[in-house]
Amino acid sequence: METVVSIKPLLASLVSLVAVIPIVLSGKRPNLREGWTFLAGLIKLGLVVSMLPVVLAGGTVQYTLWEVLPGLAIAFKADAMGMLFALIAATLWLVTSAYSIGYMRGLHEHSQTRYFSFFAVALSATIGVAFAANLFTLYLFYEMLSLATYPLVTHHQDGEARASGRKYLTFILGTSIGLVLPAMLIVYSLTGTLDFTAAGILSGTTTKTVIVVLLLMFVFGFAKAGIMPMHGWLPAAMVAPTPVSALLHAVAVVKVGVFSIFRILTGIFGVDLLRTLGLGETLCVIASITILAASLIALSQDGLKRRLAFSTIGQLSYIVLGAALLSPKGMVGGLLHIAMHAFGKITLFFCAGAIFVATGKKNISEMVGIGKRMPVTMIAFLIGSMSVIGIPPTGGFISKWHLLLGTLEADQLPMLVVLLSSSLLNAAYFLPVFYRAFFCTAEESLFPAKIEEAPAWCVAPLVLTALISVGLFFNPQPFLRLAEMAVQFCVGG
Amino acid sequence: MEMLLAKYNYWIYVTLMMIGIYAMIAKCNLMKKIIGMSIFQTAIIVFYVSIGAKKGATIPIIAHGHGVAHEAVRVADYVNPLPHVLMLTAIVVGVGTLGVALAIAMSIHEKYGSLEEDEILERQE
Amino acid sequence: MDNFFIAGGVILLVLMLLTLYRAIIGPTAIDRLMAVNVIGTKTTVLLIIIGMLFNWVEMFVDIALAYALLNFIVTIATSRYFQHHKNLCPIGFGIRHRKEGARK
Amino acid sequence: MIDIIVMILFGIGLFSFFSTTVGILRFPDFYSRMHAAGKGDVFSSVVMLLGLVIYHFHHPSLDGVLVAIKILMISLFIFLASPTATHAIISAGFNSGVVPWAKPKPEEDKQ
Amino acid sequence: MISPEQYPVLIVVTPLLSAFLINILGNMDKRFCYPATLLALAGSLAAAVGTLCRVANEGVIHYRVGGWPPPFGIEYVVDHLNALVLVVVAGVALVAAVASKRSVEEEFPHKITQFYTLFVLLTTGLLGMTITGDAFNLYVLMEIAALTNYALIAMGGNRALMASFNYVVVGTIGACFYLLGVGHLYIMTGSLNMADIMTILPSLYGTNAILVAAILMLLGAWIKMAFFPLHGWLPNAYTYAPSATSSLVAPLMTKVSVYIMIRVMFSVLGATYVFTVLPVKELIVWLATAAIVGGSLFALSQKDFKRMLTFLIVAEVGYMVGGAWLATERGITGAILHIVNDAVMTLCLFLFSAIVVYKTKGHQLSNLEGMFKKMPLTMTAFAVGALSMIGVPPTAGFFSKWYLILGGIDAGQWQFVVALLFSSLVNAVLFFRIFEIAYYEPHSDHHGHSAPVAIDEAPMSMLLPLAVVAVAIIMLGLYSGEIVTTFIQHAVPAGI
Amino acid sequence: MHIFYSFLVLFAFWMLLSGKFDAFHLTLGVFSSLLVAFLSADLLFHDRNKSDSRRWRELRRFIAYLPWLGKEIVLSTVHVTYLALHPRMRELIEPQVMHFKTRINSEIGQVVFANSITLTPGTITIQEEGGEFLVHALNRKFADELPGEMEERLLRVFGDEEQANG
Amino acid sequence: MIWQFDLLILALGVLCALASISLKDLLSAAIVFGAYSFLMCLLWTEMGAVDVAFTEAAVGAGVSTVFFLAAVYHTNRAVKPRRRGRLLHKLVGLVTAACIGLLLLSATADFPTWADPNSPASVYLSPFYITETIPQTAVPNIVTAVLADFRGFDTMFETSVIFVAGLAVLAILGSYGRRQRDYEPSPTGQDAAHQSSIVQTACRVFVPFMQLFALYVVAHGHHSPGGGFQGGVILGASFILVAISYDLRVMQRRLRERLAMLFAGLGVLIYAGIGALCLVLGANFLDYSILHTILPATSPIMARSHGMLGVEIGVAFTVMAIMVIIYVNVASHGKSDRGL
Repeated sequence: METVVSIKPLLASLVSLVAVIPIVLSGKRPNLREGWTFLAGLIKLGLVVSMLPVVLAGGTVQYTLWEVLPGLAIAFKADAMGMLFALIAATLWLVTSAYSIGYMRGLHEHSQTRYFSFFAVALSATIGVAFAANLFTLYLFYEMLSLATYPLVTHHQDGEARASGRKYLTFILGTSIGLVLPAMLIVYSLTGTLDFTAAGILSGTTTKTVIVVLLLMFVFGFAKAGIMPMHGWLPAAMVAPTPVSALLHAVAVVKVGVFSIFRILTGIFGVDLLRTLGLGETLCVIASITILAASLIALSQDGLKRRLAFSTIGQLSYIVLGAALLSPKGMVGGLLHIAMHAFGKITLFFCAGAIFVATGKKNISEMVGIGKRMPVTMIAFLIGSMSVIGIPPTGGFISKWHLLLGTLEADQLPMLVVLLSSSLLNAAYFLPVFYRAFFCTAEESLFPAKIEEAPAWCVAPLVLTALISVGLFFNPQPFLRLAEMAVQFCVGG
Repeated sequence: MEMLLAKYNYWIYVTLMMIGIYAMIAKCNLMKKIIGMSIFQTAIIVFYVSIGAKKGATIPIIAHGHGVAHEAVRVADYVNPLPHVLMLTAIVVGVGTLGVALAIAMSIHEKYGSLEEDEILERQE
Repeated sequence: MDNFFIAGGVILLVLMLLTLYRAIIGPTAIDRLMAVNVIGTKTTVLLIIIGMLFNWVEMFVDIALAYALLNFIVTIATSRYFQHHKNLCPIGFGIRHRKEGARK
Repeated sequence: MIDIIVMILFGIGLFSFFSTTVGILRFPDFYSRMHAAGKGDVFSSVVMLLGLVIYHFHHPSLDGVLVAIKILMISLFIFLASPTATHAIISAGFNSGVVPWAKPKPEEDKQ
Repeated sequence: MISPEQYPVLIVVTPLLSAFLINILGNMDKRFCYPATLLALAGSLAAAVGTLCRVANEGVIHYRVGGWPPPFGIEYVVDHLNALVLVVVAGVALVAAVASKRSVEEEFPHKITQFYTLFVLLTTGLLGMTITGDAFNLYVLMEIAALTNYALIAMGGNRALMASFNYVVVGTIGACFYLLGVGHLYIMTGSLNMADIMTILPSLYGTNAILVAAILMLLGAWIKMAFFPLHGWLPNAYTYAPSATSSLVAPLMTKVSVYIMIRVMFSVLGATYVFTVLPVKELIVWLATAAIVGGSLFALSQKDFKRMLTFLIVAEVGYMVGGAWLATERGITGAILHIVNDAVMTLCLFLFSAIVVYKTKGHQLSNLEGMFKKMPLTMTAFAVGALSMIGVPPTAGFFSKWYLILGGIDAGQWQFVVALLFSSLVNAVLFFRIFEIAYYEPHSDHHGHSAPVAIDEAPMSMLLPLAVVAVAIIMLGLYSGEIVTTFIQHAVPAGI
Repeated sequence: MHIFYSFLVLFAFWMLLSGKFDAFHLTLGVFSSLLVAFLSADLLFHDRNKSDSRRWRELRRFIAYLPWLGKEIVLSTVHVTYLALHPRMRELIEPQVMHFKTRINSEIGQVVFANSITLTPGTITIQEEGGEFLVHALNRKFADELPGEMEERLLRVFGDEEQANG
Repeated sequence: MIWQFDLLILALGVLCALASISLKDLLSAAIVFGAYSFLMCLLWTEMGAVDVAFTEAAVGAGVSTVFFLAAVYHTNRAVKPRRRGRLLHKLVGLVTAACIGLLLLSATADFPTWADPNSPASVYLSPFYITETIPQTAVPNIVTAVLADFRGFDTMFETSVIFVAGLAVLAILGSYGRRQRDYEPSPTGQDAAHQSSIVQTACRVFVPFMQLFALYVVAHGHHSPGGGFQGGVILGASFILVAISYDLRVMQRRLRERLAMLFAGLGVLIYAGIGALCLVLGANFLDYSILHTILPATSPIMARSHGMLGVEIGVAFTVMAIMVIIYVNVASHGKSDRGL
């Protein structure tokens, strides 16, 4: 275990924040502006990747920026878990940026400069969360992300956007201020520190009741993870432009939520503590309720994006469930699912966006026969769905496999049942979309049988992510390696 | 009786202060409030000056060349000058506040044509 | 002799109390003004008496003089009031109208 | 000797002030009260101040003389200022229309 | 030349002397006023910073005015607590003065001289209140600050007049209560020097008179700071005050009063007396809780932007008073830190409201419509202030709240903790409502380009201070640790 | 010239007030008197055309007039006392307002006259406008006495030579 | 202290206070309040606080009453009889007053007996002032010495308070600084109402003496009661007397408002400037003893005495000017034309 002190984690986070300045300044010249975005994205990815060897070798990259108060520092640490997440985020930002260009220009959206700026800020915050070395830093970037995504969610600035923006903030800020902050303060006043450590910091400091309360506060407090009943913002936030939804649902926001929960469970509570107190089961129950309920609701949604949203809610709880199993395999599965779901879901959202750009349709019932018109998009959609359902040969299979193994390892057979039935449900709400798109008679089809895809800037990214999803099945490295290392580190290998 | 003589000054200052506070709170007329305010301030001055009083002492001006020149000054002969100094300040502050309060009251009257608090509030709506 | 002065002062004060009765019951503002003016003049005397009792009149004469001056100013200022506002009994509240209080 | 003179002067002053007070309280109208206030006031004050001046000559000295002169100055001021003030007050009353009291006679009912 | 020994007195004397010069110069040509004011306040700030550095290096500084030894003459004591507050007061005043130029010229062009003279004198009063070590001197300065304040508020005309009048009445009661309290201490101890009183007092702890003195002084301070049940005068006064006034008065007046309360608690009565002998600790924390909740709820119900901010001040006062009375080290640290942070935050918000008034001639919430489009930079700076009020890291507001909540947890005063969180939530609702209003301009269409809105930023003299304040909020947040370890931890009385 | 006279008068007044005859205080006195003389000489000597000898004569005669006035004051006090303490006071008085025109021309003379009327028994000056006097008297007797002896005496003080002798 | 007087005066004072807050006629209330102030002045003299009494006579009783009258003149004189709904106010007022009263009364039990020579206040700080005044400052009037030297800093701010008050009145009421500074010509060309020549003449003669008396009070503050404040107020009152007996315009010919404001600023500037001079010469702020280096032929002790005189002159300037300014603005409602 070597520890490298380097400013890289900070830079990786800052680079997109700094990029905001040239983006704003070049607001009048779109090409230059997007150029900056790409440049920043590349630098960011480069920085993240440059740390990969150290992390893969079992080391960490650490950097303490500033000790704000005694025992309360803004500190960064790139370890396996953070690396895993950062890698996903950095990669997907590039892809999403490319997609955004196609989508935004395709629809002639207003205020694109603002859009790209806040996008960059959001990414900065995401990487910050990934590399946070303590709860305080995590919280800081978590809040930053909440605020940066608000203008994105309400991009359209109409009444609907207003209502959902309000809902978004109510959930996100309300829970983070009302639950996470006090929980964090209580932890701090109990232990005097907020650093993430392998064994957790809470063991032996307080009673079970307090631990349970804290746990619940954290799990529900990180509302970005969408654990029911804190999921209400997610479907509402679907009013945002699709790249934003993609970002929210696949990359940044929700993943930050589950990642934070992961961090808390391993770094603050510690697996051993949770295990001794038997809190894993409680969490499992909470997660499984969300999984099933969300899947069922998703079945009944007609809006494509809404259906995807409920799907996300369910999938997120897979990750939480993985963590809650407290078994190595399960946790690996959970972490892997962050990656796999990200690539799968982003493909799906890109597809939804591409459909909207090309046809202006939002509802599934209006998409009969669309496959004939946009075959590339819809095939990518199929791949994405397969990944989310967990059908080989897609990455989703790998993570679900680990999760299933985890339930066995933890002797949680009911969870096995939950996982399997939920997969069935997933299939039940995704495959009909595909079916309608392709398998219909010419009369039923609502679209002329002429191939007319969305702009190339839209299609290329979704093809890419779909391909990555497939590729991850065959070679899940480095994510698998990172996940295993992270779990090994926390479970006390 | 002993008690009465020993402390009556303090009691009376309390009485004056109560009158002042009552006027400031209960009176509707702004001028009355100002008068109450002045009474209140005077009550405090009574209090302080009473602190400075000393039995058998004369005013705090040293009898310079008044028969007892340059002898050792006997402390017991002179009342405590410090409260007097403080109260000079308080009086001046009082008149300052009075001036400002009157000016504001006059502006209010010019604006709303009344000095009665409730009427002014009505007319503000 | 001090006792005599104290007694004199006390009598003066009691008489001032009586005068104050006029100042309080009025009935008109100028009646009060008159009474207050009388009280003021007597206070000047009382100040000198207090000086006598402190056995050090020099220090009190200035105050008495200033007092007399300012009492005069207040009286003149009040009388000035009536050269513009020629009403003794402003409308809106009841003064017990005596014969002499009646308005022209 | 001086004490006795002072006492007498003081007594006169107090008595006239007493009658002034009684006058202020008893006289029927504003104008007549003004008579009491204006005249008795000056006289009683000046007399008492004179008494105090004389008392000061117990120990004649330069300081004592100066103080006596100052007290005289005060009485002079009262002597000049009081009638002026009386005049100011009564003219204020007249301006604002105080009607002089008249003996309640049957033929003067027109008021 | 003048040695660093003399810095403490220069902090106060520089603006004092300048005030009269400004008045004289202004009578000749009113264009002199503004630069002269800035110069004076900058001088004061420089002296304050110099003093702060000396305090950091050498510890507490005593300065004898007139050269007389302490209990007899007046003494200036600059310790770790007030060195900090001094810099804040001087700094905030300078920034507010810079920003005042346009709104003064607009709101009362004929009274520029008077305004700036009063402005500088108000600053002098506040600085003097902070620096003095003499209980009575504090009263005199309190009155200077109060009188200037009345006048500055009343200059707003119309409804400001009645507000100002109420303030005069209430403010006088407050100041007189303080004076009476000092009188009670004086009659029992015979001294007026704070440090001196504190050494004499322990032998008198049991007496009723000291109890009454404590109650009176605290009541006085509470009235001045608009602590919850006594806050009635504040909202109107600050709402209808001219904007240049409110951006000076709102950040400083309540904070300095809180400082005075802390000074009275720890440097006159003594922490032991306040926390162990007086049986009111819990009660006051409950009142503070009520202040926070009440202030927040009232703020929520306002349609007037500036009025909403004033109710937030009421809530913030609850933070500080509650924190100081938690009687835990971290609570007091939080209260002191919040004095600093809140001054800067409030300044930010009121500077923004000054800009709003200047640009739109009103301070209703509806005046803010479309602001993000029209003045993006201004809104960004305002957003920083708003986030700080909500308590989002790394802005300053988060850290003081952090300490306050920790203090509440340490003291086991959970209701206070809950109230703080509640008020954070309410602030979030409030400010995001404002953001919403400012963000959704009424005429935006669904897609495509809306009519381009000409960017119409505030004039530089208003925007620059606002930006500086916004940066300061973040810097204060980042440097909170430094502030706490260098200054505040020395200011918290030992043995709590 | 007026300033100089004012200065002299004021400086004398200062010495009486001060009672300190060291150089420091006298210097202060000189400065103060000069200042006030400069500020307010026109108030003290209003009528600039009056000759110095006339001023002097008026002052002399005015002082000679004072004892008589003193006697009148005593009388008036006695009278008021008598009235105030008389049990049936209301029957004794018969207030009335009367007016007359005086022959005194000088302003200061009229003022002294008015104040003298106020101080003497039973009469008070209500208004005085360019020699027109409005006087309140307690009863007819006093009203009838005016202007009477007092005017004669004051004419001797303030009147022109021929008036005084005539 | 003479307790017989004390008791009676206090009783009178309470009566006056009660009367002045309950009278329905504001003019009468102001008059009675003036009497109250005069009685308070008497009370303080009787307790030995001559300087306080002097100030109260000048400021509290004299000038403030005039301010009150002027304010009443420009506003409504009658207090409206209350229709309804004031009961609650009265109740709140009574309860608050009673609570505060009880609180304060409960404290009096612990106080040392009134006028006890051994009370803490009398034995702790004051002996220093009493014994050290002459050796350190050569000023017999201890109050002046404490006021202008030992606690000179307080006094500087006190002067500033006065300055602030004047400025505040100007800022609230005044039209000062506006372009239309010319006096409004009154319709008839001359005031319809003016004081009778009797009053005018009497005042005319009094004014110079009054001014000299004021200067005397300032100059002799070291030896007898009085000083800058008292002298300044009387000086100001003399101008007010001109305004009352003649006209505001006549007064303004002598002392323009602009000039008065200059004086006011100058006065405090003199005070603070002397303090700053000490600072520049190397001593602490307001440490007059250092002034002996620039004053010819004086010892540090005499330098203190002279420093105090300088300071008192500054105070007098300010107080005089501000009293005039407040009067002008209050009496003419900021128009500075005709006035009361």
